[in-house]
Amino acid sequence: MIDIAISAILTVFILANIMNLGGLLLWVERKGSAILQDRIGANRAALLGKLPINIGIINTLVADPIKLFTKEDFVPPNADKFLHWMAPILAMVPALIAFIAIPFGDILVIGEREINLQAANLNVGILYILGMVSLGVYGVVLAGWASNSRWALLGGIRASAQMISYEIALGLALIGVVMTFGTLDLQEIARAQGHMIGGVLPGWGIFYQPVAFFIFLTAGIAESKRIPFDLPEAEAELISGYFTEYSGAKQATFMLVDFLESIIVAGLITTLFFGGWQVPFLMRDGLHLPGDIFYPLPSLLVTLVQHGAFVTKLAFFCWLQIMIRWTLPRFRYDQLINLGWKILLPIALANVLVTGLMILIFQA
Amino acid sequence: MIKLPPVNWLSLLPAIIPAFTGILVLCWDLGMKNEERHRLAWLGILGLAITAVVSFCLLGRNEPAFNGSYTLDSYAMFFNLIFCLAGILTFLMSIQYLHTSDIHAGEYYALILFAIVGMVVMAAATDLVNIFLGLETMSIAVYVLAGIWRQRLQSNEAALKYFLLGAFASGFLLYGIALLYGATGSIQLGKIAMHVNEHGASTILLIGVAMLIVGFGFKVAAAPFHVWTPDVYEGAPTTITAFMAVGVKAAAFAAFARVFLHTLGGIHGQWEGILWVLAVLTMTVGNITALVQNNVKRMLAYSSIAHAGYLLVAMVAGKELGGAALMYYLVAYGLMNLGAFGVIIAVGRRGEPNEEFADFAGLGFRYPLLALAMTVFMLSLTGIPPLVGFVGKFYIFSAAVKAGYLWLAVIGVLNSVISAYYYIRVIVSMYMHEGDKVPEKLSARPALAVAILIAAVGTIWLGVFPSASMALSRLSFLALG
Amino acid sequence: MDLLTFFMLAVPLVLFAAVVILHPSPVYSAMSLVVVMSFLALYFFFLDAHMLGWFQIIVYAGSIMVLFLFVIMLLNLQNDPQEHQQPSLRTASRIGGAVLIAELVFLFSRSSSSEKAAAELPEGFGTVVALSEKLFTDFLIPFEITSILLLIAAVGAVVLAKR
Amino acid sequence: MAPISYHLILSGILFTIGVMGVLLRRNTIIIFMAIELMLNAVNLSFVALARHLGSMDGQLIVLFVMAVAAAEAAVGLAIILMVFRNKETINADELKLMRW
Repeated sequence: MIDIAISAILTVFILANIMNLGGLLLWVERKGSAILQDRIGANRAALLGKLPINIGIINTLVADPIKLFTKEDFVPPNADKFLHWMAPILAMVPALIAFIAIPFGDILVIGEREINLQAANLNVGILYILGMVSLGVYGVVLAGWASNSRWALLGGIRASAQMISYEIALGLALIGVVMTFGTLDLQEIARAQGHMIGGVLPGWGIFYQPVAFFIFLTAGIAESKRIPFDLPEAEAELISGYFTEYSGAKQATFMLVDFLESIIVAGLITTLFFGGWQVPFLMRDGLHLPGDIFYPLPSLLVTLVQHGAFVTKLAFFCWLQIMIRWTLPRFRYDQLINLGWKILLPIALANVLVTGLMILIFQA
Repeated sequence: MIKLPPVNWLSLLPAIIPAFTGILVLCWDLGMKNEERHRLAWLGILGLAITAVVSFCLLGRNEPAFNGSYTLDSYAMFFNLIFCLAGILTFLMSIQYLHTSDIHAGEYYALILFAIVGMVVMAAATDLVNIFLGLETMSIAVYVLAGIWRQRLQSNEAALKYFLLGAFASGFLLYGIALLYGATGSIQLGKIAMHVNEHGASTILLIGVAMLIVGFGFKVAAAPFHVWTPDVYEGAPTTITAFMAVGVKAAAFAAFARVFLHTLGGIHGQWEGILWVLAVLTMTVGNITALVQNNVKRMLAYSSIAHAGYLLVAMVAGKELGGAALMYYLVAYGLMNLGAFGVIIAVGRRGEPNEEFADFAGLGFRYPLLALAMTVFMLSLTGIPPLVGFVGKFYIFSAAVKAGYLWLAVIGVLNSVISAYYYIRVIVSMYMHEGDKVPEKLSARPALAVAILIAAVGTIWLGVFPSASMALSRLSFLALG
Repeated sequence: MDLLTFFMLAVPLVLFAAVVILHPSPVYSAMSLVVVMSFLALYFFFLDAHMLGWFQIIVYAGSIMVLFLFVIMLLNLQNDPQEHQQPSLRTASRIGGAVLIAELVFLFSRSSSSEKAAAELPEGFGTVVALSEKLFTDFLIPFEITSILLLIAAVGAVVLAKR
Repeated sequence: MAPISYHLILSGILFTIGVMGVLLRRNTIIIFMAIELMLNAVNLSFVALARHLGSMDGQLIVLFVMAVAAAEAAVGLAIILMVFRNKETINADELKLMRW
């Protein structure tokens, strides 16, 4: 009973934080892109109309959702009403619940009880997340089909082709990681990255699987349909692709899903390639510096620091994706498909092969 | 770390060689010009020849491999020889056919080789999973091959029909496998046989057996599961039709006979009735419908249905004689049928398939050798001594009589008499009718001539001296043990 | 799996399967099939086939059905027109279906009277480790054949669909 | 505990629905989906039987069936696309260039 309660609390904690982070990213995207492009950015919404200090963060965080949620919800004539209504939900749910498999800390000790800081302790976490990612396609594709608009339909077709193509590279990159760590459990993978290579280099996944990292990053961005892979919504060609005919809260949902997907990608990259919640030299009982120097630390502090490390890494990779978005131009559609099938897929396959060879060599 | 089991490479060799050749073909095909593609065929022939030699050398061995899920035995090796024969003749004919049609894909040759891998696996599988996967490997390759002439609408349609009905049939086959697994608790043929011999047949097992019959019946084109056959055979490229009629049918019968005659032999009485009816239906439907065809290719499609019926007679007869007759007849059928399709290819020209009966009018005067070959094949298909078709039918019907199925044999003989009408009709139109449809100059390449020659010589040789090959097929069947 | 769970999964399975073959719109058919496959994944979880459940979601629901949906949208298939088919065939196949179901129910229920209890499950039944151990030992041959099969599928699909 | 016959009956019903779909519908994509439904029904029996017999073989077969289904889907949909390009229809009734 208590276990279930703890899981529920953790789930709510994660979902709340993720939603917040999604909103925050919206602000980072608007204001950050402005900084990147040497302009001022969102500055119209001011608190109470005319406050002298423009607290941009609060304004955007509050004003944007209010604006979106109070708009008229328009369903085009001859659209398939049921699927038009279902599509945002189908897009949202897999993206949201994918998070519960990502560990955001080691074990939290409260009194006698040890709490695993992971909402659902799935021993096949990677498969779970792959499954959710693959289910996420339906929302987008159905949105495109149900709108009864050719722009939306084109966006939906593009989205399905793109997501299927890149899922293969994504899965193959993950196979390299799984081969290295020998488990599908994300918490176990995070734990396995706690050691030091040669006493100085943290044993993070990126040092074992650098190629997989780049494939995963590329395929991940493509899966979340963000620039430079935002062909399904390419506004210059398709107005806004599969959600052209959406407005109000439903459109807000689609925008949120975009951000949620990039947070999943960031969370997975952190967990698989950057040690998850691991901090170099920090073990569960304290700090182990090279040269046998040891500072014991209280367990609660360690857990908090580790959680902080996870959030920092997560935030960094979210920011990186936004940077990429505002730096690179969009691909052409044939370039996108060629990249997926002719470059990423062979490299990912070769990576699996090389990983297997390395494992054989090092075990012999 | 999982420790890999010992791998019996020898037993895998007949499957590995064509697979490897297929991959080589795919690689070599990259950046090859259209007119150079015939070299791929020679590579494929080389690979298949090596496979045939290896299989021949392995005849007489009998060793289970991989925990009894795959077996290297003479039965499998004998069938390998049939597959290699079908493959080599198909390749020889393809050089000509791809030239006159608009198929420019090196994958064509690779897919044939991969289909042969599937067939080899089917023949050697002693495990229901391997049978299923071999069947699918073969079928999926052949679905693609049936539609590989993309510009031709009939080819498109043939691929679609074949694919849908084939997938439908594999659903039934798979359900049969599931029920067999449920009834006996194993998927290995040896264990299933032991269970069946000890406990007899339960209801679930019988439903499973019925489903298996439906699934295999589709693949061997037995009536009433034959409706796809004429359309697919007519629409597919002629070389692929020949390959399907011989290779696919032989592979399906290889698995069919192994499962039914060997594994389920203990409950022979439970399924022989169904197969009896199927055999009669198949022979009759095939022969009667073939009578009214005007297209020779389509006529041969119905004739292949009829021959599936004769082969089913051999299945019903069962035992040593029936099994050996089945294997012998598959060789005979392969030779004469491939030869007949070879002649059809020779008569066709670019843009003019020339497949109607009328197109054969006057062939006997312009091209006596070609017409002679066609006459040999047609007479052999009818079952006229001393050709191989006669010997094959003789063995089948005498096996049926000896096993106590007199009526089945009588119906079979009657059907053979009916079939004489439409086979002889081809000969009649070649020699008795004047026609101008036969082109002045046929552009037959030597490879095609070689293929027809091999088939014709085989048809005559095995008919005149049947004892050696009959003994071989009998020994191979006994190896099922 | 207890009876309650069984019926909670079986009823929607049958209903959505019926929608697959009866709905005039191909998109709705495809989506119902996705639902069927997801319920089957749940069903697999309850039958101690955890890995297969996830594979069911990833392979069937997540990849194969997306491919179907992609083709349906690419061809822009609208609702099927009123099926102008011989009514005799429709009736015949309906009756045939009903008979087949009744027959199956009868046969299976009859053979279940002497049913043995389910076997004791060995340690680690249906887990990744158990599944992969079997896959790379007893099922090595099928595993290798599958690689050829997938190669054929890739080559074949490209040959047929390229312009 | 639901006895094994319940699972097998459910699987049989789903299989029959799939067969009826193949026989009733004329849209080839829907026919193909009905075939997928049949394969799924069989998978259900395999998994239930594996649980019942306590042997993993049934689960492994399902794994291979999934691979086969994926391969079939790729080839089948390619065939359907090819037919649609050439004939502008995928209705089984309109595919009658050849008749017996």
